[in-house]
Amino acid sequence: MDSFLWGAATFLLAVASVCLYRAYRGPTVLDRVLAVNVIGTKTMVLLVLLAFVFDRPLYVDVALVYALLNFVTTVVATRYFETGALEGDWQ
Amino acid sequence: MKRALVIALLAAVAMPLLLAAARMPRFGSVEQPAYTHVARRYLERGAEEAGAENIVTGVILNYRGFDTNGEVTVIFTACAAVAAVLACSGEGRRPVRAGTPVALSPVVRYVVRLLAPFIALFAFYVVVFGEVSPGGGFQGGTVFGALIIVTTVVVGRDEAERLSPERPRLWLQAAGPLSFLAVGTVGALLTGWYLGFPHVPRAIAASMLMALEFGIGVGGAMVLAGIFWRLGDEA
Amino acid sequence: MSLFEAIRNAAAVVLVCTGSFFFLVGTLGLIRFPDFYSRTHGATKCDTVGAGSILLGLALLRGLHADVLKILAIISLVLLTSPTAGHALARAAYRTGLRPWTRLVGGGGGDAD
Amino acid sequence: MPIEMGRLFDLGLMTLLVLCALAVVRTKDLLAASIIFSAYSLVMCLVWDHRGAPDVAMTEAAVGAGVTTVLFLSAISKTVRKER
Amino acid sequence: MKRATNIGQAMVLLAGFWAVLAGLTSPGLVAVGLPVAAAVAAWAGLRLWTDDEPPVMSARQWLRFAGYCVRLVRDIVSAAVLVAEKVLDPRMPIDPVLIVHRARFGREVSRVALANSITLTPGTLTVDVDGDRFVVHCLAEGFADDIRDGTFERRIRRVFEEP
Repeated sequence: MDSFLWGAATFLLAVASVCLYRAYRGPTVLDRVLAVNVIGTKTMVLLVLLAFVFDRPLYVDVALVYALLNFVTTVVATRYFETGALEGDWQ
Repeated sequence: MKRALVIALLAAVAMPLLLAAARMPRFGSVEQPAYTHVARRYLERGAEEAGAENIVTGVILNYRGFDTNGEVTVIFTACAAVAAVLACSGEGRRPVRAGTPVALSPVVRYVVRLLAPFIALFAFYVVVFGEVSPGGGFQGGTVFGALIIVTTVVVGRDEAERLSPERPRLWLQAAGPLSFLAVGTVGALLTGWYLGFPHVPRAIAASMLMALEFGIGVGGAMVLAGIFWRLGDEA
Repeated sequence: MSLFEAIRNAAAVVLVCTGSFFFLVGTLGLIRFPDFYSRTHGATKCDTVGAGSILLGLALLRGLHADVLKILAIISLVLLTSPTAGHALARAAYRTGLRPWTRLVGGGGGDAD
Repeated sequence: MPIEMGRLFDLGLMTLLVLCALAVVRTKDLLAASIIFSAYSLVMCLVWDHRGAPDVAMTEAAVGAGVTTVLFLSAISKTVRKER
Repeated sequence: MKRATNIGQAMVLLAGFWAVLAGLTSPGLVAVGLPVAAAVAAWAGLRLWTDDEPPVMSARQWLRFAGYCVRLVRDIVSAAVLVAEKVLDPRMPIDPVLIVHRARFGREVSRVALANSITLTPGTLTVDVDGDRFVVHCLAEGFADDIRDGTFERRIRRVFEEP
């Protein structure tokens, strides 16, 4: 079972690195934020997976921090773009 | 020519470093100095000596209390520096672009208001459980700081001011160093040494650690909020 | 290994595999779709299902244990925040005038590099 | 067998970390760079967790994901966005 | 009266959250958490979850809400499958359109629920909400049918608006 979970974790890492391409290229800033948001969800799942593989239930707390703060960052960032508080046209 | 010189210089610096690295004990080897006596003592006796089950917390706040005292002062200094820099640049600053007033999405506003109390309670949990699980003052304080920031942006500055009241904010920003000072003084009164951890019984050490955790947490959160607000203030 | 355990492990494996598949699909969508709005479609839905499914599989694997509740809390958090984040992003794009890609306009639309 | 898969995971983690760092460095737009940087800190958090330092991982999660990006954004909104 | 209900519900939810976080094994931890949960609940009840804002619902509404969630999960899964079909098809058969839908609700929570449900159901994404006006991005014209004929609206009205 452990090696299956490691395999799943490695697969998620590979997928996350594909997302990174969109974060790097993404024509608009919002594409980048979206890509990083997706990577963040994967990271959160990976943190829970690691907690399982190491059999340390308390590691799940780290994932919970992520689940809360990933959302916070996205909301604050989009608010910055929305109100045009940032200089220049970001598109 | 210049490039060759640079390469030669880099090689000259890199060689001794690589040679030194080659002579170091292998990564993870038991002969490493860090593993011989210090780590063993931490692992074997940390839980009973330091007053915290989580050894990391014990090491950070107890065994290396002075170190952390300095770090906490650095954080406070950062806040002071940001305040000083932003206060100084009066004339030459470009006016902040007003931006078109875009109403906040009701969905975002609703969900943030729904989640805010849970984030607050979670921050408290992270601070309190620093002694048994990953977490502690720094982490909990940062979560709370993030809560203050999102409250400022989404719900409004008024509501955020409730989380970090105007009057005592200046003192709260210094809560980290101040709590160290207070706990250190208590330790000095009890044992004759600043902090004096090795000489106080475990129960008292545990409550001292808890006081430090809360000081660091509150201080960190207020510093983050302070930096964010100062950056966001209109010029 | 009892029959119950075998069934449980199999179910967990199926859930984790499903979740991984949806993560992959969401990422492919992120790469392949022509404009920001359709990418958000892919990312929001597939991520919610992917994360939910994997976490559910892990919770199943753990069985009756206190930290299963924590995992369930994370799942409900994802269910609440993921569509909201997607909406926030799409709204920021809409309010700042990013035009959606359509077949009529062709490749032009909002995907100007 | 589990150890082998763990190794593979480790390798992937390090590769992704380097990729993220390269992406940050190669991006000229400061705004984009600071957003990609938050992806870097996500991976860094995984590295800490994998190496058995959940405390540091949690700090990285709270600071890297939650706060630095926001502070960067608000700092950029005060200055010029393009790197010169 | 209403405030008391607000704070009471917030208290129950937050105490539950604390139990999830800290576990119920040690009474000391419960004792530490409950006063703080009460303080946070007071903040929530008085300042954040006021009026018709967050989850002030009757018991029957909570029940219907549970049923709604089950149905929503089914929709989300079918939505993900649909996106998968579109993505994996090499021809990428999408024809996105923006449509405007109007839905009049009495409570904020209904609007939010409708917006997030639209986002999570097949082929549609809420782009903007402004009063009773919902701007929806559809991957193709056909997906808007469920929204247009008000199926969602009826369900949500049943959960949050009927007593």
